[in-house]
Amino acid sequence: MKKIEAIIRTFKLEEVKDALSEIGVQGMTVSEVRGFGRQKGHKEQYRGAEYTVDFLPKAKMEIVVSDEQAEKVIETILQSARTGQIGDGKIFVTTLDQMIRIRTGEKGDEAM
Amino acid sequence: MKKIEAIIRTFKLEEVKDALSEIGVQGMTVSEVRGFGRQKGHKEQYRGAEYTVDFLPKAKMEIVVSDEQAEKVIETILQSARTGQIGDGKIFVTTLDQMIRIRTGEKGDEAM
Amino acid sequence: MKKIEAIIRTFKLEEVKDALSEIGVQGMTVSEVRGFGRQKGHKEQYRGAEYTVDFLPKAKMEIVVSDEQAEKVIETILQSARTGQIGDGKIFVTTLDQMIRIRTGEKGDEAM
Amino acid sequence: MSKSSALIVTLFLLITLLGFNPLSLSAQESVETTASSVPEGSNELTIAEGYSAVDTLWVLVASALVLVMTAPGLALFYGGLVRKKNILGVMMQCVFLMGLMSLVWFLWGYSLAFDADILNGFVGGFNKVALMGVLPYWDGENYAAVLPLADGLSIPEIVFMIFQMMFFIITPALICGAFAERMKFSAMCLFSVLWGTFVYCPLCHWVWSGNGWFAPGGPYHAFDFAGGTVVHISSGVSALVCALMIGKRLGHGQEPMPPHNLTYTTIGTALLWFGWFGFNAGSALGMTALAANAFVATHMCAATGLVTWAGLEWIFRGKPSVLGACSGAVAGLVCITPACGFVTPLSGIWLGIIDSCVCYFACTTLKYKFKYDDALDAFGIHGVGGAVGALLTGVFATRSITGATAGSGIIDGEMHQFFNQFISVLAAVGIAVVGTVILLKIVDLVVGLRVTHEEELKGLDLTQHGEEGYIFL
Amino acid sequence: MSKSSALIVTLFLLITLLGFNPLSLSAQESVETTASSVPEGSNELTIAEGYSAVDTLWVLVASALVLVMTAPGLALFYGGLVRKKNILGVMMQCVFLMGLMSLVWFLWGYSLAFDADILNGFVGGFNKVALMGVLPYWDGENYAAVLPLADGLSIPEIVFMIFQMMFFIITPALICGAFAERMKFSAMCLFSVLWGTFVYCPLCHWVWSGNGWFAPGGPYHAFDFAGGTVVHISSGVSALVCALMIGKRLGHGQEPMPPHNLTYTTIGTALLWFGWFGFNAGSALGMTALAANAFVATHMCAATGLVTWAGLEWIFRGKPSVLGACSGAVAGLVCITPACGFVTPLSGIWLGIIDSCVCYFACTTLKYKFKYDDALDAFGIHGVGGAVGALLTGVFATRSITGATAGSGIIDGEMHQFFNQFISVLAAVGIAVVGTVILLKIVDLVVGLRVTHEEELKGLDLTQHGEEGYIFL
Amino acid sequence: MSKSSALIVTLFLLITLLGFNPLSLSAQESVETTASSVPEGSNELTIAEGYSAVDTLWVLVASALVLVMTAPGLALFYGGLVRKKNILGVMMQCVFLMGLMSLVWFLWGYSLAFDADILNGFVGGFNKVALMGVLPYWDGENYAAVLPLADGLSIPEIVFMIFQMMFFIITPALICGAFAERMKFSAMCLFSVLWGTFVYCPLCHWVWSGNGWFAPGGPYHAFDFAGGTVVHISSGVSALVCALMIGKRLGHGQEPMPPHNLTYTTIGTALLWFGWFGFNAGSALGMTALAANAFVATHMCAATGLVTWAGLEWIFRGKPSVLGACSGAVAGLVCITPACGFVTPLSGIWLGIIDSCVCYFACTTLKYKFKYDDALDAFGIHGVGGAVGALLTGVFATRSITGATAGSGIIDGEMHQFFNQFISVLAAVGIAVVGTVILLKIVDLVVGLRVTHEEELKGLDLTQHGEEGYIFL
Ligand SMILES: Nc1ncnc2c1ncn2[C@@H]1O[C@H](COP(=O)(O)OP(=O)(O)O)[C@@H](O)[C@H]1O
Ligand SMILES: Nc1ncnc2c1ncn2[C@@H]1O[C@H](COP(=O)(O)OP(=O)(O)O)[C@@H](O)[C@H]1O
Ligand SMILES: Nc1ncnc2c1ncn2[C@@H]1O[C@H](COP(=O)(O)OP(=O)(O)O)[C@@H](O)[C@H]1O
Repeated sequence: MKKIEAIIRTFKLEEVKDALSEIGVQGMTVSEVRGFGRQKGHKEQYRGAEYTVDFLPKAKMEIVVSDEQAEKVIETILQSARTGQIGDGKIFVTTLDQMIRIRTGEKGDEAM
Repeated sequence: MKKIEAIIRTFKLEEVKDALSEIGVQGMTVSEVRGFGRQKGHKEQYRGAEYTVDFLPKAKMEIVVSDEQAEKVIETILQSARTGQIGDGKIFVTTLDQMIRIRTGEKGDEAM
Repeated sequence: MKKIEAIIRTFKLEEVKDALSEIGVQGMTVSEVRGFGRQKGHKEQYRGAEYTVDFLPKAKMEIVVSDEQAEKVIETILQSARTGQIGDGKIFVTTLDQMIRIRTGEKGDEAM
Repeated sequence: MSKSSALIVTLFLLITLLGFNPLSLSAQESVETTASSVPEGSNELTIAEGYSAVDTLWVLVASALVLVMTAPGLALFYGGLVRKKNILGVMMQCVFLMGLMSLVWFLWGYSLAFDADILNGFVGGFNKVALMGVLPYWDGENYAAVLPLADGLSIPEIVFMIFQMMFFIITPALICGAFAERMKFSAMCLFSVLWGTFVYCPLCHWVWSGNGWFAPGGPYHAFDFAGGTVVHISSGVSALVCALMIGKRLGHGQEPMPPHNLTYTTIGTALLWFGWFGFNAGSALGMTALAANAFVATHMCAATGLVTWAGLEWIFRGKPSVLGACSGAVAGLVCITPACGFVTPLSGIWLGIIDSCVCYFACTTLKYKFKYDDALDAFGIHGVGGAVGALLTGVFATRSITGATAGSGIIDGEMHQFFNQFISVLAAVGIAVVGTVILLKIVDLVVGLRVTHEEELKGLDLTQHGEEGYIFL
Repeated sequence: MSKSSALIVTLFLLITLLGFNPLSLSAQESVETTASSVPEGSNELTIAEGYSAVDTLWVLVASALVLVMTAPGLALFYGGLVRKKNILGVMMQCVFLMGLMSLVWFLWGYSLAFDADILNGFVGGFNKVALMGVLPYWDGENYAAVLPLADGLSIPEIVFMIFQMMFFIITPALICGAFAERMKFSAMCLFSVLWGTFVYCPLCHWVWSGNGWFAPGGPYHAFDFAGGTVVHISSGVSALVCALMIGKRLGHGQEPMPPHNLTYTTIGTALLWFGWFGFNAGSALGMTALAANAFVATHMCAATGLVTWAGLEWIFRGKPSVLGACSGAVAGLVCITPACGFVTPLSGIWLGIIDSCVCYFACTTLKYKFKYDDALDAFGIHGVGGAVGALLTGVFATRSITGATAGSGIIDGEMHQFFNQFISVLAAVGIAVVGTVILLKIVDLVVGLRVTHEEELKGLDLTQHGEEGYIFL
Repeated sequence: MSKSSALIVTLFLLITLLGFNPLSLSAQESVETTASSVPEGSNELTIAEGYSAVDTLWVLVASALVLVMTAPGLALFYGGLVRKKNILGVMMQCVFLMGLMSLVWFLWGYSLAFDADILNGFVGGFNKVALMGVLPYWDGENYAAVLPLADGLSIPEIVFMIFQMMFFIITPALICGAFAERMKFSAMCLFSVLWGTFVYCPLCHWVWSGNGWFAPGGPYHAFDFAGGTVVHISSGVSALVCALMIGKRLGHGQEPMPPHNLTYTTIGTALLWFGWFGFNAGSALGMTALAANAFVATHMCAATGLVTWAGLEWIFRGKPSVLGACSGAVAGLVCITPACGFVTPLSGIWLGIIDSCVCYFACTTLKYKFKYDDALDAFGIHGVGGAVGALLTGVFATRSITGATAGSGIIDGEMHQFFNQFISVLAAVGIAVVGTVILLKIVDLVVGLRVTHEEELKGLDLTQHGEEGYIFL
């Protein structure tokens, strides 16, 4: 099993989710994060105080899939989350030791 | 060391935390996430616009434990987080390379 | 590649970010979490109801770096995030299978 | 939910049937006056002599202020104190009651409260149902549209009616603090309508109708300037009964249930304070010297209540809290409510100190001793504060305000007023307890009082209203 | 943005040049009076006989209340309904219009609306530009400072002017609900100034100036007590035109766009309600019996609208929602606006029921059928509600309020008033549609209507104003 | 914290001892009148002739409005500007001062400000301590309860007193903007009491008491209609002193400290605006033509200030911001405060433009040049705006408002008024600087000014009050 973490633009969330749903991904977990990267942030001004906001709002998706599915899921994210401009985000892949469905106690691919 | 990530129902958080405390878990980190899964979300209506909210609020716990403790921790979570209904959540387990306590610089199991 | 997760005090965030920037870290992702640990929380009172708030606000940083950089990054975090008092937080290190830059599809260290 | 649907349909039918005669909408004497030669008449809405524009203006402004107390005032005050998942549930209770209770008052509540005695003065009659005789009408004889003046007052009766309506709205809204986070919305609606009808209206009749039992003309003339008994004791005591009968929130006493947004509670407090000027000084029903005194006394008691409560926390718990300050201010406002037309502002300061101490004790010690879950301290502040206020009115009422013969309190050397105050408190407690117990039983039978276990966990926002309060992701 | 800068500079120049003659700031007859021997004159700002302090007080209080409607009222009501990233965009629209429209009204709007006819009565003239003749002046002959009284009223003209100014502020702010989350801020500003000038002022002149086409002295005397046509139909219909011409929000119909903060919407509703007392009862322009009736009718219609909408949801969708209750209350308030000075509070209840049903249908069915993106239902509530209200005024207006000869509605057996109401609705719709289409075209040419694709995705807060609404991390 | 406890205890004792004589609560002549045969007397609270209900109504409404300025107005305005961890800290300052300053004013502040001169007119005397002679009393001779009228006014003195009390509350609350996010709560309390006593009361006495140095009867009659010097210069300049003496916030200039909730700031601005109508027009102390003029001038200056500030941002920084619009509106309101009873609304527009430019410069350039941490720009807006307003009053004051002999400004060709204005500004700056420096030293010695390093990092909410503002998880 692989855990795929994708940091994406917040407004791409729905699109990516739908794309993943279409290829059969049945579960994912999303959280609100702030990203710092090449995309050098925007300027905010508050009564003359100008801040460069380095941390930009991003959405983080965590999707656990079987090893076989992983490639396809990554491909799908790459396509649906891309705008081509700096700040599109990253995908991180890790190997999972185990996954368990709390409701049933099922383990591994069955728990997905 | 294992990192145990559990996506659980928000209102189970206190219960799970207490159960873990009891078996001696001394630290954990929690965040607010939104989950998409089999539990097909609820309907919200705003002036005739009906949305199926796919992303449901969940709590994500991250607990790092020694390899030996892992099984017990998972067991405890399974028991205390379960309601038996769709949407109870998942547990993911990964192997950690290293854990360090910032305050002291202690590493590994000592840092726990 | 290593993924370094650091749970730190929220008010240390800017400092740690600046310190990491200085040693050349170009990207990171931050989220708001709540931590439970040795630092036994503070007391809040609401009309006579006294709660010990076990979950304290912490910031979680996720930084993916190449294997070589990892040590230095950890060192930097340890220094810049430390106050010496209980509750400074933890660093977790995991090995990443893969990292991809969504914008370009670049993989591995190039994606950083 | 089909039960609930049925309920609402019934309610609607009831409302519709009871009060509405579409014909009565037309000018009542229109038959005669559509004759070809329209006689010269006044071309505007006229009103009898004795009408005072400035008094009317004050009472209308005061009415608007009292509405502000329910929402946004109470909606924010209570809303901030619950957990995030129930914020809309609480706000909806306040807002929906603004609609529902207005209709009830218009259709029968006002009549029951202020029409002439029936049942030996237990309650008012039905002559003013659907505001008959209160609304503007066409006087065919004088060819003029006429707005009736309130009996013995300088303001139109319609204005007196709407001022009192605002009290009728906020009183059941106050009770919501006790059963917050767990009562069914349908049950809340039904209960409020019944409670308004069978508890509030009689009590209001006793205290404020011309010769009610506790009115100037009655046997036990009690001083209740703006509703210490009618509004606060009644709601506070009923709140306690609700808390006991509905039971504790799931997890109460085991998991923390801190206020999710104290900034709302703070803003709500400030708006309650603002609105309370209308509540108390408006109860003079005119811009008199008495109104001015009530205004100042109200402010001083709130101020002192605030400082006292925060001060007690500072001494006994090491830190003054925002919630403490807010609670103290509201407690002070509650306490001065019956008193503000009978005591000086200086006494207002004493009331604030005494009441804040008592309510502080009720909310921080009593509640935990007796282990009831009065979620937002509706009893601890309104019930206790109202009673303290009613009794202290019997202590601090003074000839300096009430004038020569109107009676005064212990500080002026008289005891009998205190006695009357005591009786009126007992009566208010009595009807509140008995009425609430019976009505809750009925509501429980008809729609059930409490949401399911699962609904309570998910929160009222989603389960009762299908909405979320904040969507920040 | 240089285009925008240019725009703002131009606007400033325009404003400055048009109205400002610094000399006119000095006391006009100052030359004579600086003579060495200052004659004995009044030492305060005087006012002609006929001045009523209580009427003036009421209209000033009402003006403040109407300002509250725009912000915080509408700012919260609308602000809560958009997505988090556009909250400041919406609030800025409301707040900035408080400044901008005030200046326009002061400089030329009031004159165009209330000066004597030009263009055959299409609009008012230029004699009151920069409030000439309205502001206080120095009367050298009588050695007195004088504040002019409004023609035929008991209040200073300056007070009438500022009350009307508040209407001029809120009307374009209401339109913002339609193009929320996607219009350029500069375009919004330019459009509002033009719309105020070329749509609002003429319409206001027709309905409310002495002998406008729909005024008591005009050919089709329509009843519009507080702005059913002038404020609500005009803004609501223009809103629909905006929604159609500017197009849908990106992702509309595909992704959910739930309100990000219904607690704000709820508070906003309560504050709108509060302010509406000033809007409607203030339109009596004095503390008369009519004002009292309008106050009560307004409250009853809001209350009924609220219960009805929530009731419809309860029946048809299983749950009453907070947003439904709020929508119903606002719909009721809109509907009673033209009617409140002509119908009884009992009719107000009927209006509330009928209007809530119609608006409910418009917002939950019509909109989805015709697939326009009236983001916050500015048309569904204000356009539809305003029209329903204007027409029902022709049904429920009664001699019991209007007095002997002022005409009344169908329930009193007369038909011609209904006809006049109908004509006035048509006229309002007409000028709103034609005016808005033309003005949007112009604005599109000058600054462009819509933010870029990318800006819309990032949100108006960051891209139009460089700020974030909430920074909670 | 034991130090703090001691403080609060002391405060309490002080308050209690100073003003409270329980006996004085009873009707003063009660001994005689409890005689068996109660003579026929008035049975209500009477008031001398000259009483005007409408003036009283206006001043009471205005008092309520001014209270709204402190909370929720300022509480939201300031609260939104700090970081999340200090939101309750700021709100508590506003709310607690509502209680604390009310007591101080009641007990000795009013007397010091408005009693007859002592110390050569430096401050008022002690004859009105605990409102002796101001509260309602029992007139044994005439067997009547009497409410005293204010000297030379048509309103009860108690009403004048409470209107002024609201100013006494908001002025120290304004200062809190400078030391936000770092001052100890106990220090803030102590400082406010002292500052109110030793800075505000004397200054108020100079400007507003019958023949104070800057009052009509005094040597340098300065025009300050509603508190340009007394409220804004005094608080703004003291704020600057506080900012300098307490030092910068940790991390100031290094890490971003953006406003955590600009929606609150926006709502707060709107409520400040609303309340300011009471502040300014209420200062006419009656519903006169002057009040009407003040109301309109206030609105126009706020509107212009808003547009100007946002316009400047648009030109110089590419985007108009919500915070800019809000800052401009408040700056305009500050500036018109002293002027609104002496200038026309047209001049109000000029004041708005000029002041917004100056304050914009002060907040965006000056502050960064001199590197003081006036956290929320209490000095930049209130200090600078107040001074600009006071001076411009000397320019734009006109005979068209003030009438024949009352003096006017440069535009009317007179110079001496401008000179008086200048002197009054100097005096206000003088007492504010000297007073604040001394009092801060004292407070520093007694309880210490600043929270610890660690507490500042954790935030005032948790460390000073043991609460959190938002619990959204
Ligand atoms: N080394 C990293 N570790 C963790 N997160 C990263 C890292 N680099 C980038 N990110 C995340 O990816 C987001 C996008 O990265 P950025 O460099 O701005 O653009 P791009 O990926 O298009 O080059 C960042 O906002 C941050 O959240
Ligand atoms: N493949 C997955 N990857 C990541 N998170 C998942 C995955 N599947 C489920 N989840 C998380 O687990 C939660 C519960 O899953 P769900 O399928 O609804 O119920 P159950 O686990 O009882 O079958 C989801 O809301 C989501 O947060
Ligand atoms: N076993 C653990 N698993 C996950 N997170 C942990 C664990 N132990 C501690 N943490 C996180 O680290 C934070 C600091 O830990 P704590 O024990 O309070 O202090 P310290 O690290 O100084 O000993 C906690 O608030 C929590 O977020």
